[in-house]
Amino acid sequence: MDNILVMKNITKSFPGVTALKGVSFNIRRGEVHAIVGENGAGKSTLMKILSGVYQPTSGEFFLDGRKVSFKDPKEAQLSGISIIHQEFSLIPYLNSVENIYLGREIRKANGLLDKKKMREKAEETLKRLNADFDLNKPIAHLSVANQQFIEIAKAISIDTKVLIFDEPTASLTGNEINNLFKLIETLKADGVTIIYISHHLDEIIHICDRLTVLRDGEYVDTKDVAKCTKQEIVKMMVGREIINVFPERPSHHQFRNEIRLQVKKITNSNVSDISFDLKKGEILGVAGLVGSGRTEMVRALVGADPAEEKEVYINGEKATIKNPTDALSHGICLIPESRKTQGLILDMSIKKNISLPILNELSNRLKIINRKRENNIVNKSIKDLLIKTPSSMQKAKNLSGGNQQKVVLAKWINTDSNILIFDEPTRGIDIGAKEEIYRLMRDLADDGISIIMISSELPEVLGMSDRVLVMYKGRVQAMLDGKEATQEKVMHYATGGVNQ
Amino acid sequence: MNGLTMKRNYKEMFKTPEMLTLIGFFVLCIIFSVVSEEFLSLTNVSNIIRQVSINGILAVGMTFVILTGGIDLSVGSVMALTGTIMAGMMINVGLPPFAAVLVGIILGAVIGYINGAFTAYARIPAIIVTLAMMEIARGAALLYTGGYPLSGLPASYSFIGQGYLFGVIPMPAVIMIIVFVVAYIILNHLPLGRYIYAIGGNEEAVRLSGIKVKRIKASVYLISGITAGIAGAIMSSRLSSGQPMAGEGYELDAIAAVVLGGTSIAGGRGHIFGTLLGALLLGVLSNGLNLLGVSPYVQRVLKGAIIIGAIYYSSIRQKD
Amino acid sequence: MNGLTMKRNYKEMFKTPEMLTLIGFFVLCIIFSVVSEEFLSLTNVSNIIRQVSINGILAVGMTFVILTGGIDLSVGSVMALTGTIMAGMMINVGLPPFAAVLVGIILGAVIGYINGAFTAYARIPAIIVTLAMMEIARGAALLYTGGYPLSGLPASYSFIGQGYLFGVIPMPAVIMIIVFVVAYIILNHLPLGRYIYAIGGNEEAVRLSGIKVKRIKASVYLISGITAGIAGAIMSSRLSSGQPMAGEGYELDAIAAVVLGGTSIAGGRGHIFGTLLGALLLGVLSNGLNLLGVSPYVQRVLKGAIIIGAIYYSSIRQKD
Amino acid sequence: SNNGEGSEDGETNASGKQLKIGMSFQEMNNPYFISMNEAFQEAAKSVGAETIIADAQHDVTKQINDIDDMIQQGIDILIINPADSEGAQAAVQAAHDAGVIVVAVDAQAEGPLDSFVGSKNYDAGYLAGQQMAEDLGGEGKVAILDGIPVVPILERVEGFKDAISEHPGIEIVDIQNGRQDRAEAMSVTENMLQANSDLDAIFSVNDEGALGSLGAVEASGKDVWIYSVDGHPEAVEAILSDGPFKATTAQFPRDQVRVGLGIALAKYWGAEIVPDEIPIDVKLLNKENAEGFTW
Ligand SMILES: Nc1ncnc2c1ncn2[C@@H]1O[C@H](COP(=O)(O)OP(=O)(O)OP(=O)(O)O)[C@@H](O)[C@H]1O
Ligand SMILES: Nc1ncnc2c1ncn2[C@@H]1O[C@H](COP(=O)(O)OP(=O)(O)OP(=O)(O)O)[C@@H](O)[C@H]1O
Ligand SMILES: [Mg+2]
Ligand SMILES: [Mg+2]
Repeated sequence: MDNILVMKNITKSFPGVTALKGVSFNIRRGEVHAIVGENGAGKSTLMKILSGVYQPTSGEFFLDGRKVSFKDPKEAQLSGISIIHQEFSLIPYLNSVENIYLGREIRKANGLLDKKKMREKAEETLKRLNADFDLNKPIAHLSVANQQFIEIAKAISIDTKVLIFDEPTASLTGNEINNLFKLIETLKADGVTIIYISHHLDEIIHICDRLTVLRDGEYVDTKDVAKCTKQEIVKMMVGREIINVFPERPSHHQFRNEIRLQVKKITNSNVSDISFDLKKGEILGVAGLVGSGRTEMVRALVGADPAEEKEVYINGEKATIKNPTDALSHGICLIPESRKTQGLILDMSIKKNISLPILNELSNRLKIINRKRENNIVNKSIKDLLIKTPSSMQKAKNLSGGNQQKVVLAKWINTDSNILIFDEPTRGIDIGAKEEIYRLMRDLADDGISIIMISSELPEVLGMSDRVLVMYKGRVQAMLDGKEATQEKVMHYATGGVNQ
Repeated sequence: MNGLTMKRNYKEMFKTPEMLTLIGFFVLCIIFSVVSEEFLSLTNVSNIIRQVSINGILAVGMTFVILTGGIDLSVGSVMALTGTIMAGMMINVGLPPFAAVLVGIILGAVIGYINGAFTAYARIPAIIVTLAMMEIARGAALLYTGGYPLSGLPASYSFIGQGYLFGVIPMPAVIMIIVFVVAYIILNHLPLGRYIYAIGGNEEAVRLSGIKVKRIKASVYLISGITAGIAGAIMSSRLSSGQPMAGEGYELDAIAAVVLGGTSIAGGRGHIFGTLLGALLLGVLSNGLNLLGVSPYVQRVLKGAIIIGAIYYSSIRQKD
Repeated sequence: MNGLTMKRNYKEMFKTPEMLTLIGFFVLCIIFSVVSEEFLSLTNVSNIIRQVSINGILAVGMTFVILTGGIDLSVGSVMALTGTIMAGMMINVGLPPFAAVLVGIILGAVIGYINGAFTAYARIPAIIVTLAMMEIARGAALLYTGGYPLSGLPASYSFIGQGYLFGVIPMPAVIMIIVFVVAYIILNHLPLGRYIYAIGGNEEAVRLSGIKVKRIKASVYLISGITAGIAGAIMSSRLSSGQPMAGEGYELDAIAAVVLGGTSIAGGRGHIFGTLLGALLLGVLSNGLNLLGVSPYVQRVLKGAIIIGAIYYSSIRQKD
Repeated sequence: SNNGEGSEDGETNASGKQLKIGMSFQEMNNPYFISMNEAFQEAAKSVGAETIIADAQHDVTKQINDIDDMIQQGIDILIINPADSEGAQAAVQAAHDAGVIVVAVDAQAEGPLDSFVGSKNYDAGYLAGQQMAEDLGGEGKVAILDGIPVVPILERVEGFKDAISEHPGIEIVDIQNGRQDRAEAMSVTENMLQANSDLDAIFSVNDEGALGSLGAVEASGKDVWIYSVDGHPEAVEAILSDGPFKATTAQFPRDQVRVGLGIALAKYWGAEIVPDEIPIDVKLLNKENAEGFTW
């Protein structure tokens, strides 16, 4: 077989953690190769080594039969390996063109930047991706999906032999994912080898030729995708069978008719005239395409962003919510979509992150924090949510993405709120952990907590929701009953369709 | 395994910036006590602590501000203004020292709160707000006194700045230690302290946690105003007068103490006792160089070089 | 749709911080020209530009540094040191003015590079490195001159600081404009400029793009050292002497100009012509207050209040 | 303290406008310069002139800028108290070129000055040194608390050293810089007392520094005597209180301005010949004669 990449005994240690332990396997020329594994299995770390971000502690790898070692990402790029990182690496205040050509600027003969040429070439590249947006805007003002396109454009605008995608679909929905798949097909046809990391096994089955499983930093196996079922893959990853990720919905709803939250006419620059209600013990799924304003709606609801108009009633009583503090005092809390920029204080320990919103409750009359109670609550959360960490004193930034997400969940669940709003709660989370999070949400609902769950994963919305609210262009397009909702129906409304 | 972790923690403790400042501090002390016989005498040690106290107290407020990712350039001027107002309250208004000091500290708090309000609520960069306040407070002190130092303070007032507790511990040092202990409790045992660290780490995450970020951001400047007021009391008592031009450049010394003490200038990380160490290190440095009779010009060069050297050395150690 | 975008851009342009400083600048100019008849006279305008030039030039280097998220507190001292060295080269060594200025600017570049190396390679916070360098350079200037100003410069040398181009445009202003144009080209038309903005936006991402971040970070301090050297030349020529104590506090004026000009103190955003505006605004402010005969103490208060006011006003406008 | 109100019948210049006099101070944060300003305002008022003042805050560049702005306002006379002799040259030149009469007070300035009025600073140091030597009985260890290196200060130190050199029994054991600042001087003196346990006396280049030293000496409980230059009200008070502060050589800031302004006016009225330099006497103040002295 013609192997483009050969890895031999790659080991990588960080202070206190060995992320990779003697990993060896091969990538064939021209294939789409998936890497799967639980959160913290070492996928991203391995990719960072291949792309020159990290150097391995020991071990070696060969590109086209030649032993290589990259001291920085540029060297890797020049040798033909590019990566689209799991965490975006864009410059917020530069525009799209400037980001795409960062470090590879095209110059005129006189040495000055050739802005026109770069712009034209960037437009060309983005056309290949079927992406269309204002190239002059600083990318901080673009939606997450569009930022993702810039990342991809950046990588494919270089001639590359191996292109690594580290969870590219985590912030994409429907159409955009299809565009991405088409792009991957084209790249493959052009002879580019692709390494693809994702927690979405359907995607992997759809586009990958082979897959490699990592578990706890160790190599488990490499298989032809065609020759294995989803069940088998899950078992290799998690080490156990997962039959049904979504917990049973209760057949009869014990709190059916108690309305807990009524929202009327939320309007601001991103959303208009949003009204709905939420029952006690209900899980309300919110579906919609990227940019449909789901995040904006809930941010306006909890007062994280201003609203021009808004009426909120809790248990029938009018509530004034001007900021997240008010929301919390009314028992509403928003678990934000971006764990790094909105959820965590990366330099703080897991413990201090989890206890942050409840410090007042953990303090005595003199306002002194009761350390013992704090430890108890935190340790319980770590245990309940199976957060994988050497200790509660570990800094949040040293956790894998999935475990960071669990810390974020723990942080807000402990506030004892009646209304929990989850914005993309399982983004980037492995299937085992997802199952736990779904279980947790269902248990909370069964205890009478009301839940709003925004998700870009339709199966998740369909599998969990009692009702589904579909948004389109900042408005409520439809409210569907959970049992009647189907993939087709939701997509119909999400793309602007009206009553069938 | 547990023993190993212990050992590792123990080893890592020696790599924290505070610990390195501590080592630097002891190294300096050893050098100075070898080359100068007076250095370790009781009177000199109490000398050093007294000299350090004003900068130490200002640096406490500065630590709060820097932990949130801010900066307060107005502390020197605010100290001068509060000091002259205190003197004025005693001399012209006839308030008793205690009341006059209170008025001055309240004034410091108000000015600090104004800094904080513009920074937190109006979102103007702290460096600009406090730079402007530095000019305003200095101008106000000069206007209030007409440029003259205000002298003729009651004799009893000199106790704060010149007196001794139990006959040996200089009062400024006592006050400084109280300020540090209070700061320690706030930062390490109260929710407020956690919030301050957290805001320096990720403000948006704290806001979404339902915490009133702006109020806390404003409060750190208020705290810095209070410490400037306390320093103003000590200063006016030490100089037996309200000096409108006192404290020029003190903001930079306070920042140096905080950063030498290992607090990240970007906020979110640091320790209040690191700041104490930083202030002591700076104090020992200038005392020692004075004792050795080093020329003032050479002192400036050495002081700068030693600060860079100390931090450079500590940064190398941390990387190992 | 396109028309709409255009319109929005046009409206948004008026909300950029630079634009607001521009408005503030014109408002001040109008007020001063109404209340003082001398204000808009040709000689006074050339006066203002000359007065602004040293701060403007320092602020150019400071803009580079701040765009990367750094800070350079040493510019005032470095200006004094390079100015005294230039004077020394002419007086004691007998170098011709051109060569002496070159020596001084190279010295500025070297000092700047040292700042940059400690900041970028040794990862010591810029505020500490440059604070220490501020002391070192000041001490070195005092040592070199023995504390006395160095006088006896060749008459031809006065052209740089006191001469006029075409008999009307003050030379310092000409030099300042050249410096701004060069800075504009670097920042907007060379990759280096891109990288400087990018580093201020997301340093890690720039590193991942394979750009030598450390080298670029070091280079901005080098640039700031060069501008300090240029300012040193103008200063020594204006003062007909090398003044070891010149430039105290100038770092803060330079920072004020940069931030008033709309550059984010956190880096990544800003424009060099905003800095020019910021410097002009500060210059007009102090010239106008002088012309109005405002008392020096009140001037300090007003200056601070107007700076805060201007930025506050601009921040409100931006929020609309 | 800005535009002094000129009376109707006040002094007017050739074009019939009211006489304008500018005074640029090196600093205005100390009673010495404030009393100078008071004398200046009174004197200018008595001739019905408009006044403009500026505070250079020790920065010569700012002083040049301030003076440029005064020239814009059309001053006829400039009284300059230079922050630095050399550095002020451009300002003196610019004023001169604009036809302004320029007189320096308190410290010399380079350039085409019409006159200079200043204290006999060498004498000030010398007199203080003499008194110290006398009080010590010609024997002891003494220290100098130096200041900002400008000519008047350097002259005081020189005068002091010359006086001491006439007494071989007295040894100068330490020279430190208190930057003429009270707080700085206090810390420096504390260290000085520490380093020299057998110190007998300190000479400070100005009273502001001496008052800082006084605090340190009193706190240490040591018997160290202080000598200085200036005649600051607090120094006078300290000398009379019979503490460690023994003597200071007083300057006469008001008279310097009065004489300086007088010369400038003479020039303005057409005098061709005026003295280039007018030294103003200084006077030693000790316990016997300090009573009642004020600037
Ligand atoms: N810079 C670092 N310092 C310390 N530990 C690290 C660092 N980066 C990664 N780790 C640890 O290495 C392990 C592997 O992390 P990695 O990011 O490769 O996981 P992953 O398989 O990509 O997980 P996910 O699916 O959550 O993205 C984790 O335990 C993580 O905590
Ligand atoms: N920082 C920003 N500046 C300007 N517009 C923004 C910004 N963030 C989002 N928007 C706009 O707000 C709208 C909704 O944004 P967003 O993409 O977050 O919606 P969403 O439905 O929550 O999608 P997702 O959560 O999947 O990203 C879009 O039109 C988007 O362009
Ligand atoms: Mg990963
Ligand atoms: Mg969203």
